[in-house]
Amino acid sequence: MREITYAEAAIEAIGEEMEKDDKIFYMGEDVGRFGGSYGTTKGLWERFGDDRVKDTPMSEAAIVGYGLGAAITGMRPVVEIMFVDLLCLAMDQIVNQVAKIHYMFGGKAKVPLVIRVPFGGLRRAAGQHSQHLEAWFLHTPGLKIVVPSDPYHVKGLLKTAIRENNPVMCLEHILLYQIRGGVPEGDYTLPIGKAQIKREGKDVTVVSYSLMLHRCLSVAEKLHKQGIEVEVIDLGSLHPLDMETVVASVKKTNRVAIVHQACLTGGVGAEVGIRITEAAFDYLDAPVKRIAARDVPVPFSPVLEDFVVPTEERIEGEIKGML
Amino acid sequence: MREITYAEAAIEAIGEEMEKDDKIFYMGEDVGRFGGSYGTTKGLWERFGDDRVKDTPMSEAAIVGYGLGAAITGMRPVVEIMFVDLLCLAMDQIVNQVAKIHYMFGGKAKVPLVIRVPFGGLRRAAGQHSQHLEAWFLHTPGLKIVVPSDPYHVKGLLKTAIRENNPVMCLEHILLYQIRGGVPEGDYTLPIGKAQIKREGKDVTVVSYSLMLHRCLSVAEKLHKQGIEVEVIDLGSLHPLDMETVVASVKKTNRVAIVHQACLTGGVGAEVGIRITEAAFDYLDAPVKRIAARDVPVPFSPVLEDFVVPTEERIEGEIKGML
Amino acid sequence: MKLDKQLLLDMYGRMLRIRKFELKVEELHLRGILPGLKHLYIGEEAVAVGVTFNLREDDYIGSTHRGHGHLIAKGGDVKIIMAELYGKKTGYCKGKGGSMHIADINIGILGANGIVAANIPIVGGAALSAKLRGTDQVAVSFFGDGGANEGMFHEGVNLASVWKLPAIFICENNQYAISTSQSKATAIPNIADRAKSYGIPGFTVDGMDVLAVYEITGEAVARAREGKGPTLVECKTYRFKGHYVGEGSRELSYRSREELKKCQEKCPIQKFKWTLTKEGILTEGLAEKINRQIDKELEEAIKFAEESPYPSPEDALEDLFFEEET
Amino acid sequence: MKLDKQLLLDMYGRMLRIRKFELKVEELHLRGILPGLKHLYIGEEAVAVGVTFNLREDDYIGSTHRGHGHLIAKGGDVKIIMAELYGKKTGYCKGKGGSMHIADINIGILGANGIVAANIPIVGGAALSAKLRGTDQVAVSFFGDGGANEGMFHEGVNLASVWKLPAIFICENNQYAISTSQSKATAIPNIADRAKSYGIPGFTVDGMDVLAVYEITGEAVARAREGKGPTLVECKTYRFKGHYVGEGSRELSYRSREELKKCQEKCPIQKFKWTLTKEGILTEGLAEKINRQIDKELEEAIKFAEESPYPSPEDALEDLFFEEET
Ligand SMILES: Cc1ncc(C[n+]2csc(CCOP(=O)(O)OP(=O)(O)O)c2C)c(N)n1
Ligand SMILES: Cc1ncc(C[n+]2csc(CCOP(=O)(O)OP(=O)(O)O)c2C)c(N)n1
Ligand SMILES: [Mg+2]
Ligand SMILES: [Mg+2]
Repeated sequence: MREITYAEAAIEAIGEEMEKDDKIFYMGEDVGRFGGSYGTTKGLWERFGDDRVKDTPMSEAAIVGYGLGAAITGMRPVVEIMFVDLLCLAMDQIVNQVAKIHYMFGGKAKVPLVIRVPFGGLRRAAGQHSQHLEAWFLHTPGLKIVVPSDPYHVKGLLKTAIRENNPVMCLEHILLYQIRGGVPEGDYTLPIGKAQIKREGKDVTVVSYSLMLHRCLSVAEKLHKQGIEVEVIDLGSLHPLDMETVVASVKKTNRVAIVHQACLTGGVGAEVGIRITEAAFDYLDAPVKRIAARDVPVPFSPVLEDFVVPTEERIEGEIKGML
Repeated sequence: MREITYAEAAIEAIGEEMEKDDKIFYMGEDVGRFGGSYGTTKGLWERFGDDRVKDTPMSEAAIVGYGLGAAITGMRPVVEIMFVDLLCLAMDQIVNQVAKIHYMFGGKAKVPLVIRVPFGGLRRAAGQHSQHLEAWFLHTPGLKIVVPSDPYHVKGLLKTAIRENNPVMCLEHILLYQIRGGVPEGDYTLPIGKAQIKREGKDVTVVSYSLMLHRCLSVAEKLHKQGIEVEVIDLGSLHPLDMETVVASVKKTNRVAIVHQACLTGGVGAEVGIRITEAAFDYLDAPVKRIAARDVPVPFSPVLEDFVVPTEERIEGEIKGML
Repeated sequence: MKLDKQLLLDMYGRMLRIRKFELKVEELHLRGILPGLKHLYIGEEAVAVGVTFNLREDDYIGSTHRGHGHLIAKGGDVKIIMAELYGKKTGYCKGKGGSMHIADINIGILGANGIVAANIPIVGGAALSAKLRGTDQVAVSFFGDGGANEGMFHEGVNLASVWKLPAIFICENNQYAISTSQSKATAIPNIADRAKSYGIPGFTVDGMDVLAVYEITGEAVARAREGKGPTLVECKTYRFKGHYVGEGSRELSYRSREELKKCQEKCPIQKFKWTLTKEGILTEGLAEKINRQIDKELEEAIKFAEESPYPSPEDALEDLFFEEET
Repeated sequence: MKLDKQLLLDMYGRMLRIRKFELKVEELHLRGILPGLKHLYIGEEAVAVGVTFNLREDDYIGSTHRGHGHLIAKGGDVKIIMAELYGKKTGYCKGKGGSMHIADINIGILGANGIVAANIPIVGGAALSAKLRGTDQVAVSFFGDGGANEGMFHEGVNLASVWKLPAIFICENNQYAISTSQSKATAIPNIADRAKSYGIPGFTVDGMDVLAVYEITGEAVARAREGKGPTLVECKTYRFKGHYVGEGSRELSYRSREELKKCQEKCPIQKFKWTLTKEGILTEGLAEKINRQIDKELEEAIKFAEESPYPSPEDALEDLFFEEET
């Protein structure tokens, strides 16, 4: 299979869908000719022009609100918020409107809206450009959330998201955009709400997603050389959460760690962890382990940020400590 | 001790602090002569006038941002957002600014700011006026959060919050404003971050806060008559979380339920639950039980809302099911 | 009068229907029959009617917390609205939304909205959608003087102006946001002046005069349909009742009985009735007939609502996501 | 020239210090020495200097993602700024903030800010604080043409106008928000016209002319100190470099080499130098002396930053909350 980057795969998904369905359009800040601040839309404007790839003013609440208004009146917008921290400026539209309208209207409005959001720390971008806020949306009924971890994944999940008649938030780690991987040409989709076992193992289950998944895989490889077999699961979606896959693995390994880049307290790890405890209490040989960023804003200096975000060393040490 | 309402106790706390420190002022929508949409500030304008009790335009981001600007330049503002769902409009100021500035500036700014927020469902106010968003702020390093459950509690905690040199969010359930309870006249404070055992028991621990605490207490009383002794803990603060008190209780009872009005997934119950599991794994005779609102936006019709929010019957049934 | 007589009578009837509906809602609420929060449109009827009578069924409106008037004006069915207010399964939202979330996308009602100013970008998006789909539909956003100070007003109107969208922004300036008078919340007398920030036309009109509202918004709608972009229209109006049903005497903390009385004397329905009577379009007999017709409709609406079933508790778990019918 | 010669020379020196600082930052970034994101102020120096030379040390400014120029203009210490950019413990934020969060409350710098327009309400709050404390301090907010389309601009300026606060809102209109030209983001040519939405004075000034900026903001500051409320000043300027260091040729997707070249010819520092030279205030010798002086300062700053220690990893856990010293 040919290899392309994560960014290319995402753009390919959007481009293919836009070719097929002229109700789809894209809008956000600097997504047009500039191609997106992180190259999220490179080439789309050239193919689809101003009408379908729209640069907006700096107005995050309006971007989401306009997307919503277009979605309930027959269009299928994909809107981009430049990075996740800026969702703070659009929370009313996302949480009070987008997520709730279908329900509050008694099922009478369809909301085929994709909210695409680059995110992620480790870029030395400090407290306001490095957050991982996915747990907030897990706690917001009415939104689906995907967190694709590789090029194949992002193409398939974005296509599904674009075809969904429900709001889907797609969180893409900025440090993944340049990774390469095999991606089929043409059409395929991946289901939202399905976790993947990325590596099998019998000693301990490690659940992760997005960038941290890659750290987990690399740790698993190291541990394998030390005779420890780690089963690594990529959640892929945060809503719905595929607990079935996770719980089945835990029932096999009896030990589980959850690894994420968001800070510990109130993070996705708490929810996944407690659900494991609920579903597999008698199978657990040790408490569920959470490995997450420390509970501070993300600091700027590399020395500090590397201490805050889980490193491979930390992940490795913590997993060994569980055995 | 004389009995006053929760609203009166809160106003008394603010009034007493304002008398003592002229750096304190209050601002929000309709908090002046009108006395607050939910009566949160009744009488303060008459005592302190326009300069210190300020009606703002409808501009939630500005209310918080102005509070922050005043706080770092020598004042001690208390700002009110009319109800919690409206925090969605001020999330950037709260999360990206208020919570982070002390840290991002390397400790060089003091942020003595109280954000006071009425909240809570069961008022038949539907999806946009009934949310319980506290879990988001638990996941936001840099904020302290209190959730006082009775008149004594709110007076003592608000006073501490106002004297703090850090941002404190005070979440007050609207359905508690009219409950009465004993409150000392004059000065006293209660510590932020300290849970209280509201009722002792040996069979099962129930952890709750705010309005749901009252439902738990009433269920505990019913169960007592059936020979089941429930230990009821009021968290009181969500940051810091007093896990010591909770864990000590769980080690005694070996069973624990967490009850809240926020929806289940990603709620405070997940964090408290997983921390209990981490700290008292070997003491637990059953998985931590979460009793929470169902994972939908809050519906309007009383029949529906009462199904979504934990009722005493549901709480009672769930607790019995654990024994 | 250049306007068609039947149109004028329909306008009158629509205003009266709103008024009488709201009075019923007030009564039912105070009698403890309707749960939840209600914000009445009484006094402001000329705005909703003057605006929406320029619209087609396939045009869009976005409404507010004070939405009943807009919904009825745009053609919402009082029976189904009433059933929703009762929390019944037959209501517009199957009892899930209540007063602040009633919507009927089929006739272009994009919903009442409990968050002030939130409909502005949503309506902008509907206008964008119309433009992208190549229709000549227009989209109208209603919001208050208070709403005009929210950030979403600024972002929403600006974007519509930049993209020259077929949107009309109707500021219902009833002079108060709950207790806060406009003069305490903005340093300018006319909110229509904010149009200058976006390079679009802005007009201030007497919102107690349905014909004035009809005329000026008619021009705005025409401009929008012709692709000439958005307009901001400020309608000076007044709410005759408290901010919400049950506010009671608290309103005296921000407005005097005298002020209230003086403004109530400018009742838009009375005023329009006089005009129509003077012009010989409305007779006492006809007025009485319209009146009775509305009473009957409302009686039926209440009966429908009362006889309708409540949703069953488990219905709460439905409608979280749209499920493909297969 | 009515202005004091030394003041003029100081202004010139300050502008040059900003320019040379930024060139160093660019170089150090491109050499891989400085981590993180940087947005350079090159081309816009006349704005920060023209504005802040009207301010006292105890006045406040709120800055942006493009903050180095504001910080240096307000008296920030280049050594400590540079140390912060290196991520060192001796930096303004002990390495916790980096380029977008540098603050020095002691000299009224309320912080650079990574969220566009977020400083507007914060600065408004500082102005409110000054008023409540009864001082005659003023507070200045810097933001871009892009920032003027954010909801926080609207809310922040409106509130200052209603309360007549001693705030000055400086829109640095460099014609682009990243790649989006002002004409694609607003339908009006002059952002200063938005002052009309708030009933405050609004002025558009040549932001490449430090004396023009100085004069007009001087009047705004005087009005603010006298309790006459806020002013909106739009400075038309241009950024000579990409949006961020490392943008490279991507800028050609939104502006042409010709446009860039034409604008760079209007260099505010060159222009001011000519004026001062023509007036006999600046000689070649003096200019060279100032130049050398700045080079020396910057060399020292880099040396200081390089020799400073990194924070230790565990320092990351400090400063989450202010702890009372006991
Ligand atoms: C964003 C937001 N802020 C505050 C509220 C609470 N609230 C509901 S209605 C209202 C006043 C609205 O005033 P205006 O926009 O003038 O409309 P009116 O009620 O006068 O029709 C307020 C403050 C809200 N619902 N939404
Ligand atoms: C609220 C917000 N939206 C988007 C961004 C991403 N971003 C950073 S700078 C910038 C452009 C800012 O333009 P302008 O306000 O004109 O300032 P300039 O960069 O031209 O100085 C954008 C879009 C941000 N930091 N904050
Ligand atoms: Mg109003
Ligand atoms: Mg700019």
